[in-house]
Amino acid sequence: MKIGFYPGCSLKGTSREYNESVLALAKALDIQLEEIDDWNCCGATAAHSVNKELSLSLPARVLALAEHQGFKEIVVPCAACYNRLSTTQYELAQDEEKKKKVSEIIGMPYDGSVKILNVLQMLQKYSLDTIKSKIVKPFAYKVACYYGCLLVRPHKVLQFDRVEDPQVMDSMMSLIGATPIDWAFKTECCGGGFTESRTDIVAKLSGNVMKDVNDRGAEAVIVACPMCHSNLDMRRPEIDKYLGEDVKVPVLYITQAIGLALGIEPETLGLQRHFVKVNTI
Amino acid sequence: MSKIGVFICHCGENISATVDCQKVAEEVGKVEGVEFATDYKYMCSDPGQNLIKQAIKEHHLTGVVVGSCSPRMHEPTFRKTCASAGLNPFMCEVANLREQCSWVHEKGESTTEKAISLVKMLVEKVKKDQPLQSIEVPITKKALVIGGGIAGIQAALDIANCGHQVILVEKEPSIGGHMSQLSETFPTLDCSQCILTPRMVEVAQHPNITLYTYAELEKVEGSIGNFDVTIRLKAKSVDFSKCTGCGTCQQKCPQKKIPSEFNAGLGTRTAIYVPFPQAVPNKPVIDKEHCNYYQKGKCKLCSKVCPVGAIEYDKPDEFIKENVGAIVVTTGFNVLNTDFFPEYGYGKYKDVINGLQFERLASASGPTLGEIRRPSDGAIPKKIVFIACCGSRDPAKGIPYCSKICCMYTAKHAMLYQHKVHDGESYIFYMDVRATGKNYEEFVRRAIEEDGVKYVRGRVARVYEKNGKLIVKGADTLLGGQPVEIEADMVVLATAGVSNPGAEQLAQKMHISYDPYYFFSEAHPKLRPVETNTAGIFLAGACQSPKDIPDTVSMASGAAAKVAALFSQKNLVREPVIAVVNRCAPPVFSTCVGCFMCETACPYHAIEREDIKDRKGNVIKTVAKVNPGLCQGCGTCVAFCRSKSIDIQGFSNEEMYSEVVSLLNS
Amino acid sequence: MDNNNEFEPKIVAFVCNWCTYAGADLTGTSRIKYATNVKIVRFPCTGRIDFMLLLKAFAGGADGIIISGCHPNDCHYTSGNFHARRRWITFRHMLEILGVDVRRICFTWVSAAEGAKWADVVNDNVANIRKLGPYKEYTKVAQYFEKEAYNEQD
Amino acid sequence: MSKIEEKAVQMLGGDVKTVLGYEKGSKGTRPFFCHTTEDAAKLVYDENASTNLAAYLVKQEIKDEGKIGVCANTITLRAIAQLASENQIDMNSLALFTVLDEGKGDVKDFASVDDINAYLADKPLPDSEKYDNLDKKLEAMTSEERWTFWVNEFSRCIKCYACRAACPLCYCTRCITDVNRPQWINPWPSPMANMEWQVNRVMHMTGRCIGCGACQNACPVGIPIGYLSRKMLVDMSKEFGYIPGQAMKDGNSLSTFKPDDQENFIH
Amino acid sequence: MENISGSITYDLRKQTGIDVGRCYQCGKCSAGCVQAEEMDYPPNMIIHLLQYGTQANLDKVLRSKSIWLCLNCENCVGRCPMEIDIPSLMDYLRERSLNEKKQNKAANDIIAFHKSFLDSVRSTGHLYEVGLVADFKARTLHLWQDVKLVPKMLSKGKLQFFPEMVKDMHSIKGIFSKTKK
Repeated sequence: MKIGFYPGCSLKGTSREYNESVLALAKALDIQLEEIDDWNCCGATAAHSVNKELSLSLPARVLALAEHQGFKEIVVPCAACYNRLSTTQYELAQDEEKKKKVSEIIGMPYDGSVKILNVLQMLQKYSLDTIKSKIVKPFAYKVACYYGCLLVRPHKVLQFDRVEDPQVMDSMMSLIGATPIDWAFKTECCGGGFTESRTDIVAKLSGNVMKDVNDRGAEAVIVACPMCHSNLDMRRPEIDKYLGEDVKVPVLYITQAIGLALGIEPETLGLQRHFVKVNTI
Repeated sequence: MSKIGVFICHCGENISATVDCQKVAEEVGKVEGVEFATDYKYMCSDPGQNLIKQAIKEHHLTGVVVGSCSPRMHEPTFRKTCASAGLNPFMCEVANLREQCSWVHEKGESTTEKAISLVKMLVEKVKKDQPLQSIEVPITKKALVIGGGIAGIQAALDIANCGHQVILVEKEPSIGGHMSQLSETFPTLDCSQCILTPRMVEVAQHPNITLYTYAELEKVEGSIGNFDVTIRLKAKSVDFSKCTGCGTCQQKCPQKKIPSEFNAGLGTRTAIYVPFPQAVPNKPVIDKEHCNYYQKGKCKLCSKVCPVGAIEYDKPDEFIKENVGAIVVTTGFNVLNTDFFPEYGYGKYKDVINGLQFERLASASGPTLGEIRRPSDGAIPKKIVFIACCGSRDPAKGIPYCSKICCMYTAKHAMLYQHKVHDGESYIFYMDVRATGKNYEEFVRRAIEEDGVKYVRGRVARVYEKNGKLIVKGADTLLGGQPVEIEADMVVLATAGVSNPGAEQLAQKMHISYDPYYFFSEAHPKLRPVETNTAGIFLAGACQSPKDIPDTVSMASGAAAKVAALFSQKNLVREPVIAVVNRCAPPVFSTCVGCFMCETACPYHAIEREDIKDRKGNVIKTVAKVNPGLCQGCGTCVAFCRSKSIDIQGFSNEEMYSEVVSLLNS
Repeated sequence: MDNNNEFEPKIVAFVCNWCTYAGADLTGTSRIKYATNVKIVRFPCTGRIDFMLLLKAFAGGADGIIISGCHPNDCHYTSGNFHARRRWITFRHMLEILGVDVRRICFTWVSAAEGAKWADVVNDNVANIRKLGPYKEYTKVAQYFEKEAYNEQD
Repeated sequence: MSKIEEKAVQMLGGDVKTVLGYEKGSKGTRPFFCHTTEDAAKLVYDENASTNLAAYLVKQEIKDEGKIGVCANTITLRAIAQLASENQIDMNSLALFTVLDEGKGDVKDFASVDDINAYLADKPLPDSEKYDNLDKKLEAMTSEERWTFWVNEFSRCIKCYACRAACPLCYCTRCITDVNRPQWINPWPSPMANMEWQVNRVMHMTGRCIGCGACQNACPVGIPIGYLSRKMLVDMSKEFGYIPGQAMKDGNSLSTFKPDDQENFIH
Repeated sequence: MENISGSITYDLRKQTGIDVGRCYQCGKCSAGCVQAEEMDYPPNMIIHLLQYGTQANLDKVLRSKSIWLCLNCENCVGRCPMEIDIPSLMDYLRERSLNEKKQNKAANDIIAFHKSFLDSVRSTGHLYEVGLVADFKARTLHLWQDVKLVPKMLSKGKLQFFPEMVKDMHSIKGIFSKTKK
């Protein structure tokens, strides 16, 4: 059964290594992902910050496309996109009026039947057992699983894991031989969309996250969100400046970590694209 | 020809604000058979009642309809009024113009219209009303008290001291309840056990009190004055008649690591155990879940060491039946389990504890003998944070109501801490301080002014552990919601008071109503606080809502007084709302054809068989007969009887029929 | 709500004294507003409600009927509501066979604590019956010949 | 000497004064009260013995005759079982028997309601097919169509109460139609009053009706009232899980309940 | 007055379904808010200001930095005992603040970024990062910000120079024009 794939803009740009690793992993676990044809941007923070209707319509178009292209499920690796799409689906399900209006705006019927999965849900659903059997090189590191905001909140919309102290990523990491640490900033915000506009805030918030990671002696941070990644990785100089110390801990996408455990080449997983060097040996 | 008087009450403005009372009186006045109709500001007031009495006398009224508040409120009042004016009280009906009309509708035509038809409906009913005589039932002057906490103890003692027999049932191995777990009590800081244990002993020794510990209510039948209750005596595995309470068995029991309920999980106990040293009765029971013998089939150490051979393993639960006239429910409350708050890390961090656990730490009889030491490493916490309203006032994760006791016990906790750890620092995160009892506010002020407890106005968002400290992230709304971060050694959660598990089933066993949170409901929030809607069953203590010791004790004495008042009557006078099988002249005698299907329909086995005999004593026919003592007046048989041979007084076929017809014709 | 050109249905509610009647009182004490169309007839228990009274209500021109009592297991008389439930299962089927519009009879449980639920039950019903319109089919038959006969009588 | 005659003679020799059975008449088999051993020879039992004898057994004058022997057909057995469970017949005052395979087989005695139920267990209700067509027709109709159908049917009713008279289980001392305080059902015939009467009759029958169809056969204007009782009998026995046409011990489907009765229609 | 249509709190509820009257000021939102320190009014005070229902206080809110500093991390609503959806409230306030031209000066960069972002989506259907950054710099004149970053991003192949267009741009344009305020 083929599953729809919505990469979203970041995965086509700054976070293409996430895209690469997701596809590589899907291939290795033979999950058929097929990109939704002619998808558009979900509008992200910008849209819902300034224009409610727009913030519902952009994702609605994507979901409508998925429906027409006959997908029952779609996988959305980017936590921000995942959140926006889910929220849209939820809000339109609550309100028939809005639903009508929006499908009129996007100029195609929208029904809201597609099931939206984030990467963790995809792995949980299709390959928990296969992963175990395919491990060639256990990912034997002390890791801090960082969920951020958009993956788990708001719970009433996403219904994914527990809001406080979530566990899905942790259990997956232990599955591939890693030791997830118990730490305090699992779900604290990294500064999200402020990376350009308020780099100072991002430095501070991401700084606090990295400090706890460092203090507790984690060897890697595992994420499932391009925004978290670019803030913790690309903004490391600013972070170090804010903390007044050099934090060397690398930041990996969960797909990369699992990929490595399955023996996929680091290059295929796009590890070379990281700003903070990742030693896999 | 009926002469009916109609009296419309304004209830101050409660009714007249949305209903045109005068118009109602005028309109109903036109109805045939209505002799007199008027409206008045307060019908239930003295002049109001006199108005009714006068009208009855002057106009020789045969029936009365009062349009006022709900009949559940004042029907008895107005029926008494009629009776005192010589009218049969059951010729008086009350139309519900307040709760079910003026309070639920906006001012307007349709509201007044509805009021008129409601009154007309009851006018039609009164036309069909029959004068009835109240029923007298004998009372069993023995009371059952369920729950041996301070409420149960107080109620039992008060009733027993009035000279009545009392049966006290407690599900735990000892009486004492939550109060026996408390350290010192606000606002006087006297030691809980010092004031409680004498009462416990008094109960055990009182000639009028039969105490069943380790026992539960199984079944309740019958009604006020004559309840038949079945009590399950859980097998204690120890023969109390032999046991001397020497305690050898407990010393020898190999199962020593069982978390002690009495110490709220902070201490341990054995499988054969007395919950605490001052327990009443001070004799052990075997906890089957943890006993090696019951679980693995071997051990029997206790029976080997018992000097008097009191251990009896394979004795089953016993059931005893008792007949009682009244029941007092005092089953108490529980504390919310804190898994509701992962952000506070309860269960994850050893040093995050709940209020009850702190009581044990602060108690001289507790696991630390009264020293405040944190569970993780036994160190004395130098900085301690108390979080109020943990679960209370939180519809999202906990319960919406205020648990009432937390403000006070948290202040007490902080105070005790400061008394015991002089160089310690204590913070209380609170939203409001509700200290409304006598000397309560003074108590809280003392904690702040004399003991230097720091109150921070705001809720804590989360607690996490770092480098052996508990980082408490809160806010101070008095500083404009600025974040506050405290590195604490220990955190105490003032967890909400909630109803006991199993409260719902218990309520259903007794057919008493309960609120959405499974606290038992009083009959009237203001005027009947210790009664339930089921006559003869009374409430006391925290099973009705969380309350502190003074409130609990006064409520218990109140319930006891109610029981004593009930027992002081020779007979019980009951409303004659009961079913009756018709009788008529020979040769029919009764239209009942004696199919006795009503027997199976009756929840109270109130249907009996009566042989109708001729002079020679030969049975002519056998027909149904209702036992007025047993019938509770539900009317199920009436709706069921095919030939309409059974009817129910007060809700007769004719009455209900004419109500419906009138509603639709008006 | 007071829309004059709108059809105002007549709805009779048969409720038990201990749960729903008390619940409806609670609606009042909580000052929750609802439509005036519903009028309550008080019974000791749902077990008391005779199916003939429902027919009489329709015949008398009721457009809808609400039947409400204690939730299962909460009956003040232990099992009155269970007997009632049987009666309604049977009676409802009878009416379906005859083609009586059972959508016009609302069966529900409202406890003494559910003041808000009672308000919802009433408002939903009024809205519902409004959609269905007046129950002409029944009253037409009821009035045919009955009226004349009444007159002959008196 | 036929088995049935033997049986009758033997009974009349004992404490039985009368044997109620069937005899050959000018127009087929008809009920027959046999008082003497001589008459016993007239007793017959075959597939034409269709009359429901139970109707006689509830009559006081018959009861007064003391113990009575009854040669019962299936429908009579059903009626007797139901009446006995409703305290209308005392099984001890009956010597109840039937002749197996429509008179060709052996004589079988019945001492209790249980005996009867056991015997009836594998006996289907009589002539169900008779109702199938109407059932299909009505099932296919909309609610409104059914309403019009029945209103028209009932408008033909002349309130003769033949249905009541024919029913072996309509034995009330005072029928609800005769109750006038309140006047539940208007005495004069009119579509509504007629319908109300039938609703009552059928409701009163649920859990009791034995499906003999006597009501149907009795109706002079041919309103399919038998369908109503039968339909309710079948559907409700499914709903509440009892065997149609068999007597329930302790109460009937309306005077009993199960805590888990379906309540999908209650909100 | 909460129920009088036209009143500020009433409109709030009508627009967002949020009833600020439910808040009893426990402060848990602010306690958990990572931005509270940066904000001129922490979340609980925003709600409290709105509880007054006065135009003056509404303006304070619409002109505040806070509404722009909110990151919609959803921590507040996740922990709020009354489940008051502060993030959606913030969305609404931001939109309203823009429409009424009351946005706080200090928020210019943030708003500029949002605008550039949406422009990019309007013109390509996707977020075209290079374009976005360029456009953002142009708007804010932060010309030198991140210059060090660019070559590194190039070397890591993280920048894509030519925007990938949505084929059916017509529908995208439609969406923007129809939702235009």
